[in-house]
Amino acid sequence: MTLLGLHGVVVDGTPHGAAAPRRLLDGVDLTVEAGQITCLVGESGSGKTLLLRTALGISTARPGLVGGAVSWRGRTVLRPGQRRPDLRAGDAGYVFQDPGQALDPFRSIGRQVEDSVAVRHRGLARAERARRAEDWLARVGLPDADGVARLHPHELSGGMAQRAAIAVALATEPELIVADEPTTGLDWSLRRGIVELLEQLARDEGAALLLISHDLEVVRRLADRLVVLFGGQVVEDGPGAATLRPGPPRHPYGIELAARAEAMRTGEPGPATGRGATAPNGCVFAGRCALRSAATFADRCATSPPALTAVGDGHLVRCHGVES
Amino acid sequence: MRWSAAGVGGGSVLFAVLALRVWAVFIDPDPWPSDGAMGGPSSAHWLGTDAVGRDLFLRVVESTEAFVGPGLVACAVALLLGTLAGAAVGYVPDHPVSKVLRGVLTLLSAWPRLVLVVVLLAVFLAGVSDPSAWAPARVYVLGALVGLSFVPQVAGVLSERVAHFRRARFVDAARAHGLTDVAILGRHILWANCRQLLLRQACSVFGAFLLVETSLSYLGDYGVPEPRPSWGNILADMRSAVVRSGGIAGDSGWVEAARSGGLLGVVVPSLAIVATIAGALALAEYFAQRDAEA
Amino acid sequence: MLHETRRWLLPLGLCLLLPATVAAQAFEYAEDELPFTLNPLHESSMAETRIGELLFEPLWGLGYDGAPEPRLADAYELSPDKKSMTVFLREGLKWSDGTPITAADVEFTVAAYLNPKSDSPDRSRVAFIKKAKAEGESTIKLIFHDPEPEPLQKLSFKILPKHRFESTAVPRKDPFWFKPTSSGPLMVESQDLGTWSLQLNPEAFRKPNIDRVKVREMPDKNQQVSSLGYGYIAAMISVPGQYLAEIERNRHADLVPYQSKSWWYLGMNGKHALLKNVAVRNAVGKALDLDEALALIGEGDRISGPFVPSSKFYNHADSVPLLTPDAMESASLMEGQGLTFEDGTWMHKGEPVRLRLFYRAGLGEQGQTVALNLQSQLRRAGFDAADPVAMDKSVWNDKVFAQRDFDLVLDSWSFDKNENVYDLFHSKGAQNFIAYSNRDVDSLLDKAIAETDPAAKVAYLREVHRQLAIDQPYVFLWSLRSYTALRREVESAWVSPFYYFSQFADWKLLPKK
Amino acid sequence: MRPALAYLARRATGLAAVVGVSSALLGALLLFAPGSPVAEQGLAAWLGGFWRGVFAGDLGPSYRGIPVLDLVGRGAATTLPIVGFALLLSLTGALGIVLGLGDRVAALSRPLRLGLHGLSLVPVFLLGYVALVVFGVPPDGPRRWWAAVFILAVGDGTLSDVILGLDAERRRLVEQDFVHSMRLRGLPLVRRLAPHLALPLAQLLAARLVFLLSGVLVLEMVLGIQGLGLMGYRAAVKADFTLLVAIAVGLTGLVAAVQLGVDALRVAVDPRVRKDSRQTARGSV
Repeated sequence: MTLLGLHGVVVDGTPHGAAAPRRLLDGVDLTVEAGQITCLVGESGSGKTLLLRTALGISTARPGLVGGAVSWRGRTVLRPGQRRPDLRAGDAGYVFQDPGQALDPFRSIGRQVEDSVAVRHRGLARAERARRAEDWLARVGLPDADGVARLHPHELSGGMAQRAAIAVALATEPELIVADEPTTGLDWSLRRGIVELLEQLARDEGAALLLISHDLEVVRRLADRLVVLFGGQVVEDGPGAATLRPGPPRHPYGIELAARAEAMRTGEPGPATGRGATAPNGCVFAGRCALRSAATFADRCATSPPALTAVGDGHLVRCHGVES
Repeated sequence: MRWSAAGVGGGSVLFAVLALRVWAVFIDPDPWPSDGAMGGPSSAHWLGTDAVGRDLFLRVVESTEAFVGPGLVACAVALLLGTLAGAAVGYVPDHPVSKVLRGVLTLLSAWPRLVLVVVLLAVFLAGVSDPSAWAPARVYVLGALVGLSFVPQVAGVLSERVAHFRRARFVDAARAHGLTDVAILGRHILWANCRQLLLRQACSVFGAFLLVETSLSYLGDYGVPEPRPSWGNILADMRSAVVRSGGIAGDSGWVEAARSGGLLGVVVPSLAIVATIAGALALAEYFAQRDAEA
Repeated sequence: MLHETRRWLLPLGLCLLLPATVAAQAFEYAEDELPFTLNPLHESSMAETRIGELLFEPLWGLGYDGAPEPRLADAYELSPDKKSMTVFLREGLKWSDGTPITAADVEFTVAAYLNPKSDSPDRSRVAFIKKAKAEGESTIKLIFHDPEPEPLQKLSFKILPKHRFESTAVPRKDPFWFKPTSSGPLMVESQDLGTWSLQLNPEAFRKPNIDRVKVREMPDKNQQVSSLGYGYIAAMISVPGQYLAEIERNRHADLVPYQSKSWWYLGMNGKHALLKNVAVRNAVGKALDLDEALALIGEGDRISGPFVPSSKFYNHADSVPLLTPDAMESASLMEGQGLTFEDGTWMHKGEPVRLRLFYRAGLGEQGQTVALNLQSQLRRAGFDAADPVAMDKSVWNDKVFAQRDFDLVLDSWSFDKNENVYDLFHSKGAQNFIAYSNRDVDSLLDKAIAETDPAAKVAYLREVHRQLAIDQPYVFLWSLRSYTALRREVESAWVSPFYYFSQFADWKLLPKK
Repeated sequence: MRPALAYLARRATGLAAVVGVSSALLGALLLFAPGSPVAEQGLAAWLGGFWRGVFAGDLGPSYRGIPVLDLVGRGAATTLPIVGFALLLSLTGALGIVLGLGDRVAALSRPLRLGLHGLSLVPVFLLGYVALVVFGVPPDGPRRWWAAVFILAVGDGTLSDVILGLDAERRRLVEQDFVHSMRLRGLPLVRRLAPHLALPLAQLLAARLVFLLSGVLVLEMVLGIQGLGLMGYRAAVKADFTLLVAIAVGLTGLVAAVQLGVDALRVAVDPRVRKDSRQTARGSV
């Protein structure tokens, strides 16, 4: 069953330092199925974070959603002009990139988890709430949950803080967990643990997990479904097993990403990132496309935008090369 | 260079003030009137004349002398000392000099600025034998004092900014390239990243100085002394005009007040004060925007 | 949040905009500056004189006809040689605390004024009494230094309650200054920082119709005028010329002449290298068009000497003319003193003649206007006249009176009926801060003080007037026609010269319309 | 709690030093004023006498005859409520405008804000003059009191400054991830964010206090309110240096005390300071 649906989402916003609003997301379709793990990949500035923040009503982009709609269990919850979706508190839990920012610096960890517990269980006795909060802290793998509960965020290390933040997000027992690059701010040694924790908790709770990540290694292992975003558009969308493998039929950006991930694993230098003029009316990837210079359809890349085209079972690619 | 409404508005107001200041240079500072006192507006006297018979319009123009130069002195003092102190405190917070500076700044910031100004001028006036000989210098002293009272504010925002950049990666890189601390601080932190911030502070100091100057001149004892004009003391001179022409207690004196020039003598300097302060603050806002964008 | 905002904005706005509904049961009047002391022994300003008139009684006070009327005194006997008199007090007089007023109080008061340790500025007013001796409960004998043909009007100093003081040396900080015991129509109710509140003195023998009075400090004349217009105050003590028209137009207030025998002057420092010279002083006087200056601040009468034109001491002879501007004469006087005129400026020993002009801040807007005008006139005449500087009285006392660090001063003097100018122009005078010294004037003033024959005294003082007009230690400016303003609710109000409130007991205050 | 106390004690010492040094500096300044008590007695003797006098409750008489300390006390009783209420009014107004109109009624709030900023730019002395002449504010009573509070709360840029400061603080806050997290969990934002707003607000108001104390001087002169500002100004005009110094030191002490209050609030609110006294977060320069 589709939990969260984004239908042709168009978002305008004014990036830092820009004078006028600009189109940041241009007709993005994305669905998250209940209980599944969906991964969203794409480079910085591709709009991954903005997409989910807009959908959940915590984006600061203005004017924000100008086209399309967001649905929750098939019900439209967010329309253009609306800031906050009609979601119930705790429907979605969000794990932020920087754990240092995600926790209220003035409130003890225990209290913050208790706040989340109280979202689903109103009228719970204080002691019981505190006990459940400690349970959560233990479940996210924090040793000495009792002691940690009394600490304030500034007293935790990055890894501990991220675990605490996960506890805060999950203690509301959400149906959807959005994890926005939850490992970026952490040491390499801690990353795997956090992702595994998220996966495990999501499976245990039967919640859907939407993981936004750079880390193709992780993504490929986890993803039931994988969506690639570039320049504010979905360029590839498919089952985790089929997507992001070397070789066509693939989106050239997907190929580039895959090659880089492979290079990273083997320690060889990856492919150079091309830089070229983007065509205003053409394909968003045209400026960097490796395929384009060799292909016969290249003139179309600069003049007309490609559409998402099915290349396999539930596998969509946005490329003129695939169309032809 | 991109101009916002605040930038254009503020900039043009301040430009107009500067133009008036230049004009004031060419006005014969001869305050000795020959026309009647409290005359209404005429082609010879656009705003009429005051109680001693001086042309109000020329006085309004000449008043720019009372705050443009001294206001710039205030800005210079605030920025110079504020930058030095702020850069030191922000860049080498643990140096003994910085500790002393922090103490001095805390001290300065605890002093209500008008009280500081009044105390200093009271001592100054009690000490000199020929107070009128010092009259032109007094406004500049006032400017320096107001500037001094803004040093903690400038130093505060600047030290925060410098401290932020001190830890930035490009500073390490610059140091690795063999650049000296002075060069890093001067070129890469202060010039490259604090310029707009300082310009913003300069604008607000200028606005604040005008406020202090006109307030004190209105009260009379420590501001711009007569017969030198200031928008504040013109208002003080003309304030009775409204009462005088029956503008109180519901009598229909407003028309008469306007005709006799009294009302214009009150309204024009008032508007000039508000517009100039607004201009300075709008420009400050503009620099704040540019600072945020950078 | 918006609604909450509105909830407090509305009453606040209404508070500001609603017309005043304060019922003025009390008679409130405004002074430029509050009395600093209520002790008559130390009074030195007109504000203190005025409030003193409400709180204390003299032996003889000012009657409606201007003649002395008995207050605490009931009757008197003057000895044949006029060198002593016996005063009989009224029966049953009491201080506001219920203590009887006795001859001992009068004896004490005279001793306190004369005690140098009391440091009374009015010591010279009482100095004609050698001794006061109580002869019983209500009989007192006054012994004079010289024969006194008309002693009654000199007995207008206020009597103090002996039982409040420990000795005749009364320091300024004696708490009596703010907690006095009164004999007048009113007594002090309370003191706030900007006001003195007075209430009916139950023991007063002159019972006032108005039983509450409030004195309010308002340094700004604008505020006084508008407060009078809005009815916040019932009286504004003195109305500068530029506001006369406004009050005249006002339906709720009237102008009443208030004569205080005061005149303005431009004093010149007798220690100044040039101004000590009569010719230079005359040249300064001749350089000025005083009518032009006077016209800027209102109506008044020009004077040629140290008295108001209505004074009997004023010398109206043709030989004592008013100053008229005469640039030629002024210039030739200056040249006669070896000064040279270069580039429009008088030079003395190669330096421009710089004159610093100070004026007392208490003169207000009028003072500023005149000072600026005189500066401009002096500049036109070639003097390097500095920008005029306003000085508060306390700074003035130090700089002008004590240090004599000035060239020109602009100020005014006010006098009671006695018009004693001895202190101003006698070389030993206490107020002779301009260091004026003229042996002829000294001897004339000495004679005038000692003279028992009123006609002869007039003659002496008229001669003083003539001498001063020639010598010009001051440029005598004018006596302003001065007015006070009263709300129409105030009835039967006779504003007495100088003291203002001499007959306050008869004043009435109707409810405001 | 001990690091917190140590922190407060350190701040208190620093602020006491500020007051002490201020009095010494003022004294040194008065050396140049002929006729001042310092010029007569010498700095050390005068300073000793001054502080002895302050602690003994007797600094001698003022130019008005009333003892200096009595005058300062009564002036403070007049001025401080006005300043306090002005700050409160400014804050209430700003809270109403920023939080109440925030983003929701942007169209309405824009002209309202522009108007308020415009009004706020008018100097206090002009507002006082208009109140006196146009609105006929009486020389006494609650109407004058409220007029003074209102003028002070608005004029000299106070309201503008508080609105802008509060707005910046609000905007900085609502972009924080932990606030997003609260929002997703449906927590009561106002209650949870109050401590976060309280500290910067207190800092803003404390900084504004210095301006307000300048504004109140002018306002008291214009409206004839017998408070510290008017007295200080008169003391300067009348060369009553003891009173002038007493008022100046008193005001410095007030600013220092308010600063201490802000520090205490910081300790109460911010665990980073409470739990570790070495970390002073954003120190108040």
